[in-house]
Amino acid sequence: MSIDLVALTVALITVSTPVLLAAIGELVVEKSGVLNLGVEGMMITGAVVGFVTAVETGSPTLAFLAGMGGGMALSLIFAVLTQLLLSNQVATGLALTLFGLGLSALLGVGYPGQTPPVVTDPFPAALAEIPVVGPILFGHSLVTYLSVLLVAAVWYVLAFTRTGLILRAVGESHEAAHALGYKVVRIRILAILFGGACAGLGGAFLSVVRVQNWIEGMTAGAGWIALALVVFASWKPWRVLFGAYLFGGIAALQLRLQAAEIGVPVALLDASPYLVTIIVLVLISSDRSRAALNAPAALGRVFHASS
Amino acid sequence: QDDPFQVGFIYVGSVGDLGWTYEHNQGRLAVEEHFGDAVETVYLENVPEGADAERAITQMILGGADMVFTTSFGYMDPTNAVAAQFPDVYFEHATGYRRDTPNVSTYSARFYEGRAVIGHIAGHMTESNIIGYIGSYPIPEVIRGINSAFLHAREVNPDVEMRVVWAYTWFDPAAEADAAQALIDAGVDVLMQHTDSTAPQTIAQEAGIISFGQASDMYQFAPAPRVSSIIDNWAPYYIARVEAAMNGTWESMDTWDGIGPGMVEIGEMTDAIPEEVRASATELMEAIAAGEYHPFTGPINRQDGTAWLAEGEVADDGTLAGMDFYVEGLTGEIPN
Amino acid sequence: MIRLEKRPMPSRFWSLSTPVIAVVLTMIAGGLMFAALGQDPVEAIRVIFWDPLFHPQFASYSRPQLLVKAGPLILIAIGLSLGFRAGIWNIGAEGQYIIGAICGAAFGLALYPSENILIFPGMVIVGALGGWAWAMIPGILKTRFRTNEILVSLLLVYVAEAILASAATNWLRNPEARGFPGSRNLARHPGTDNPELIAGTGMHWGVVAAFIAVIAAYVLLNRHVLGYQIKLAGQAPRAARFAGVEPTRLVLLCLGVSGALAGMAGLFEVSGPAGQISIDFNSGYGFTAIIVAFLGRLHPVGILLAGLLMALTYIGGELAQLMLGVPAPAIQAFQGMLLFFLLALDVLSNFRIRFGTGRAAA
Amino acid sequence: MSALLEIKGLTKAYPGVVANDDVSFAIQPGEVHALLGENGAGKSTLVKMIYGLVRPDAGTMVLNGAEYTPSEPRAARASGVAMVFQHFSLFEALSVAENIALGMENPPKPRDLAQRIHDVSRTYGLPLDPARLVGDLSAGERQRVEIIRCLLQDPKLLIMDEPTSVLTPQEVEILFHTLRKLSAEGTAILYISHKLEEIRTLCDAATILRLGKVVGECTPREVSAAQMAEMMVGKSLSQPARDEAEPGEVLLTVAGLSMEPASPFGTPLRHVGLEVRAGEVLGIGGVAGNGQDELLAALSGERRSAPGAIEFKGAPIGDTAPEARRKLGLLCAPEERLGHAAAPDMSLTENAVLTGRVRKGLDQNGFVGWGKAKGFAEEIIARFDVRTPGPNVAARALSGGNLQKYVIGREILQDPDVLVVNQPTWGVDASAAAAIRQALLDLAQNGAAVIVISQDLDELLEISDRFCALNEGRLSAPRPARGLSMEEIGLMLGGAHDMHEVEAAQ
Ligand SMILES: Nc1ncnc2c1ncn2[C@@H]1O[C@H](COP(=O)(O)OP(=O)(O)OP(=O)(O)O)[C@@H](O)[C@H]1O
Ligand SMILES: Nc1ncnc2c1ncn2[C@@H]1O[C@H](COP(=O)(O)OP(=O)(O)OP(=O)(O)O)[C@@H](O)[C@H]1O
Ligand SMILES: [Mg+2]
Ligand SMILES: [Mg+2]
Repeated sequence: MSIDLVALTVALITVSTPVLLAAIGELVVEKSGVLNLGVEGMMITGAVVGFVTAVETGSPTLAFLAGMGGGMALSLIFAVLTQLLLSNQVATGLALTLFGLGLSALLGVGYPGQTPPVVTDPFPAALAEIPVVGPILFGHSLVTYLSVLLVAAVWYVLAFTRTGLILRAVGESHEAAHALGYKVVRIRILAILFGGACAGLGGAFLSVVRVQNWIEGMTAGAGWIALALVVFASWKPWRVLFGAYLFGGIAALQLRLQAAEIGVPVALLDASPYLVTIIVLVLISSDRSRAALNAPAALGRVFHASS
Repeated sequence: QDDPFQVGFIYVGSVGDLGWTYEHNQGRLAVEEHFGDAVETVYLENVPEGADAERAITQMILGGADMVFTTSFGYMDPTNAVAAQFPDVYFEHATGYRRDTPNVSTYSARFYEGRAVIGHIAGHMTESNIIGYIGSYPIPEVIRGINSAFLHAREVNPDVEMRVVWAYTWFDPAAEADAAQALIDAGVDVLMQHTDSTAPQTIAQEAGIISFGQASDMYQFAPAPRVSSIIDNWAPYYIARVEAAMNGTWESMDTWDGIGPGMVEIGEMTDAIPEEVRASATELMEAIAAGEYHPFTGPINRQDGTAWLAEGEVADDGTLAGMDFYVEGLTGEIPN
Repeated sequence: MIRLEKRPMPSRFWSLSTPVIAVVLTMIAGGLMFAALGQDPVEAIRVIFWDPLFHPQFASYSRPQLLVKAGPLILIAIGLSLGFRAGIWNIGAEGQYIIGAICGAAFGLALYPSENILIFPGMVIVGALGGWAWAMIPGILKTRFRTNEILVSLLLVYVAEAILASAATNWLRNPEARGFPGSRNLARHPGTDNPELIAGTGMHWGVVAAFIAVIAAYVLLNRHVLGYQIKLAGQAPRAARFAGVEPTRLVLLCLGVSGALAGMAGLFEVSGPAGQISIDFNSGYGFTAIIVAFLGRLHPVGILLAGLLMALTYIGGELAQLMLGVPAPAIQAFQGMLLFFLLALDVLSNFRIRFGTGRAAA
Repeated sequence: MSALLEIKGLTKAYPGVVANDDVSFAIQPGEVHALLGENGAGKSTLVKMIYGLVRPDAGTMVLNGAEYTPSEPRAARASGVAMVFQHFSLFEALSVAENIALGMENPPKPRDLAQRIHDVSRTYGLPLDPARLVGDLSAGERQRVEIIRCLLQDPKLLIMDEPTSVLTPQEVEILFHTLRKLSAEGTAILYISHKLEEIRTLCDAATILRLGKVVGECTPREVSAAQMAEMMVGKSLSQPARDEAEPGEVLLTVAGLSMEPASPFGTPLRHVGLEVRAGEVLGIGGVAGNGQDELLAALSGERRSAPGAIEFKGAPIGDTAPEARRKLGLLCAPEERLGHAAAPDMSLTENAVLTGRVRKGLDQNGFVGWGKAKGFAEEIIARFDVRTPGPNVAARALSGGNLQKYVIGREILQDPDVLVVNQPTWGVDASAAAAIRQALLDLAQNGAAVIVISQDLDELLEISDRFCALNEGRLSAPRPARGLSMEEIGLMLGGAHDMHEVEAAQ
């Protein structure tokens, strides 16, 4: 039995969207020099807040906005702790994940099994009927298109605009940026909030569109994958897209290999997305000069303006 | 008689999972309702099966529990270990087989009986002649279910094939949704699952195919895609066992109940199923419940073509409990 | 306006008192949360922090359990802290813990049913080697190809989980278990068991190892050249190279030690409290240990205390679920709050707070 | 003529120090105004207040007749004040154009900006490629980036904090040419430098600070450098001296040493060869970023080379580790005090162990004897007059000069056979610098070989026996230091590579 490549492509895009959203947000955060390991916590909070809003209001738009708000609210805790109170970013991020998992479960009591409103796709169904390109290009939810647009926007802003330049400068050397009069802490807080909003939107997409249900712990490690993708992509937006689709693609492919009863050891297949990611990463990072150049030099370092 | 009889439950998941733990918690609530003030219940959710279980059970007993239901296979050794230390407390361990001390009982449900019924429906309903099955882990319980569903689908539809995807999780909505989508893309038009979340239902709904509820009724997806379900109903057993413990008739035993005693239920069959299929399925269900028919009745060959059960021979519980092979006609391989 | 002013030296007073203040603040904030959930806040706080230690019914059982729960956390966190101090980020201890347990258990099971007293020590060694080897993967990739160790060690957790599932359902499965998943019970077989050493204390070999690790790390960091080099490499990598520290060796050493300790912790768990390899054998110790390491400020004694504090909130949290019906997620959120306060107040030991006339800016 | 900027009673206190105490003076339009003072006198603090980075505790400023209270650098730039920092405020991973855009309020479109960079660099003779990464530039080129960043904004007042410490004499010429041109166009320049001769040739007026207070004003052309130095320090300084001696046996030989840089922004070493003898001081001059750090790393053992590329007393040591070299008697003191020669957050005692472990026997079987280490630290503090409360203080709590004395003292007290120092007196005030130079000379006097890598040519001429220059990773042949003229040295340093820029400037 063969594998339907069109269906595989459609599936991998859907599978990858939540992770892609979270990863592109985290990329911006890291570009500003901040390492937020709390992506999982922000995603799951976005998932629950988005789902609850969807059920209560019946409006997917409000649900996505609320999901973003939920992620942002959580990221604000991180921002205050790391930027104003100068706490350790690694530990704070991990604590954020722990807190987010607990909080989301509390907020979501009574919602598992509720049915959210159906999110209509932006393109008419007729377009999606076109062979091959139809399903791949026109068969997705609005947020999926948004995620790709967001990658393009982040790429454009980082590469071509002054805002992006300042953001990169802050992530490169906070002392120099401060000396030039840029508000390092303020810029970083905004970046962290943006990252929170993206993670929250990713979570809301997961609960409202992809699974259409709220269940405790439903992000199941997606936030960690998002973090991994940013490093994997060596902080380049389009590579995040590539990485997310590669990862999602392998995950979708391995299930299809099983369904097609192609005799590959399943236990190995189960681990394949992780193994392939590691292998690609090794290939990328052994290319010496480049990777080092791209990592924000101030990543994870605490900034305190003394003067 | 001032102190109420305290019954504790140890859950592997959260009570809101709408699957395995949810149904056990329904059983707990039924106990509360049935006994009123005479019984008090407590529970611990999300108890990991590793090192934490023993402590959770012990603390429950120190807190006053007179009887403890440990509701996951992984609690087998901790349950027996704690039971040895508290001979006066009654222990009920779900899906296990070890009863080291006289105060431990084990219980499980013959889900394969239910799987036979939904397999029967599935065989009738499929038009593509491909049925999809989402497996959690390749363990006897799951393999038994696959075999049972397949045999009864084949019985009514000789052209039927079954595709199995192993999700390697009991509960991960996103992964289950992906598995469902993969099966649908492979041409499946009837979906069964042996994982606990409702995510596959959602995917089935979108694809316009039919599916079956698992562990709990998942009735919110009726009438389609969920056309029926296989429900774990622990309430009658829990009530009976608590009753026995309270009036001193409790004994260590192994219970493996199926449709007959009501431990396994078939959820309402919706109108999406044709009248006559509903009738034949009900007939099958009743035959099983009455003990007139065993889902594993020969002749059945193993996958490799060797004979397993001769004509009219019925599988013994020992073989069923440890089932680690597919029956003839299944084309996949059990992962190792 | 409030400003922070860096202290020339970290304040001893605040280093010691902030944890206490943080716990108090957590009690207040957590109490509010419990009140919002309809619980009696004072009672909930008492059950979490007091009862595991002093409740007449529970304490005699819970107190030793504190050690059982804290043991692996401390053992892993000590290993991680060495790397963290040197700026080497192993966040895949969970994977090393799993692989250590699998390797050690496999060794013990291969010799089953022998009861030779050398088997258990052998398992400990093989477990440590397993964790070490698993940690060497990110180590070698980092030193050879400059691959980011955070990422590789993290991804390998998922690979280890896949291996665990296959071990539990297949090649380490108990042949007498009628096809059920899970290995033989190591804890119930003389020769492979990691018993409670003194009845009623919770003290098993893993806890002993944790204490030894604390002392060894303390000596290493305060007295030994290696510890000095580890600190140096973390604080001033260039100075470390100047002093003669080889970064490659340090990366392999730190990852290796943390992997070996995590693997050992896995082995002690699988042969003791957990008893067997099962599909869900791991329960997050490897990740929680990262938090413990930072809460303890990467200091061995701090880690000891932080491990015990974490264990207390786990056990107290269970009691709160049992006795008051506080939902499990509330406990998780509560732990998160505790961490936030501990981390937030850390600022006091390194900075002076100035309430300002706006005298200085920027 | 009304003043461009008038400063009245500016005061700024930090915990424990009053960095600026009631400072008043005025700068006229088109004037090149020098700000003089020892390290820590408060010069940087003062200009940071003018640039809006630090807010004064008291005092006022008047710019062009209007009250001037910049709350942030942006406001200062909007008022026509621009600044080139002492420690560069550049981003290595960004391009020249991006770095410049970051320092401007409303930068034009990238293409226009590139054009303007091109134009300005033409006009002022400061060639620069807008597309290059700053990390790839030499220190002189980096400074050009900062200067062009300022010039693009047509500043009325340009502040320069120690701009020449990283430049070759030729580059200094180019810079002065640029500054004079600016001044002629009416831009005032506030110029901070420790190099008094430069100030005499360039500046129209000078204000001298000591301990945060204005202690004098002068017209630099009319006073001698020695007079200005005395005003700064408040006392007269002695010249380091030593007896003449014949050099002894060869202790260290480097031959054909080539090495790729460790970082993408480093400089490769190319066929470096040298030889030092007992009792001799070899001076290596050169502009920062021409391979000094790499040479020191190769000698200290931080980077390894072919075994035979470096020989110590005849034995190949090119591939041995730093500790082994120390054991033999080859010691080094790198340029960067905090983070390289010493760990900032470690105490002086701990920092004593950093290099002193082997030769001072500070450990036994791998266990550090902290008592011994403390004793060693105390010895350094006492012998080298390190001003600090005690050996338990963190290295970063010491002032630059004191830490430098500690670092050099730590190596000298280990009785090296060969000592290599990089920038021994960088940013160190005059009296401390004199003490350090004297200590190096004494060491040579006692039979050790000393290699001094420095950008301070006066220093090198003062203490070296032989001099060679490092340029783009190549080392020139050594020449006897006595009798070398500044012009000759300039040519040795710049080599041919900077000549076209000199031409362009003329
Ligand atoms: N942020 C700060 N916090 C505390 N003290 C400071 C700070 N900045 C400067 N100082 C102190 O203020 C005094 C003046 O420092 P400043 O940097 O202005 O000196 P300087 O004249 O520029 O010295 P140099 O020649 O070394 O550049 C010094 O004693 C310094 O230690
Ligand atoms: N950013 C800062 N924050 C806090 N304290 C500082 C800061 N900068 C300097 N200091 C303190 O000011 C004092 C002087 O530091 P600095 O390096 O400016 O000395 P200096 O006056 O230049 O000394 P030297 O002449 O020896 O180089 C030191 O005690 C240092 O700790
Ligand atoms: Mg100074
Ligand atoms: Mg200065």
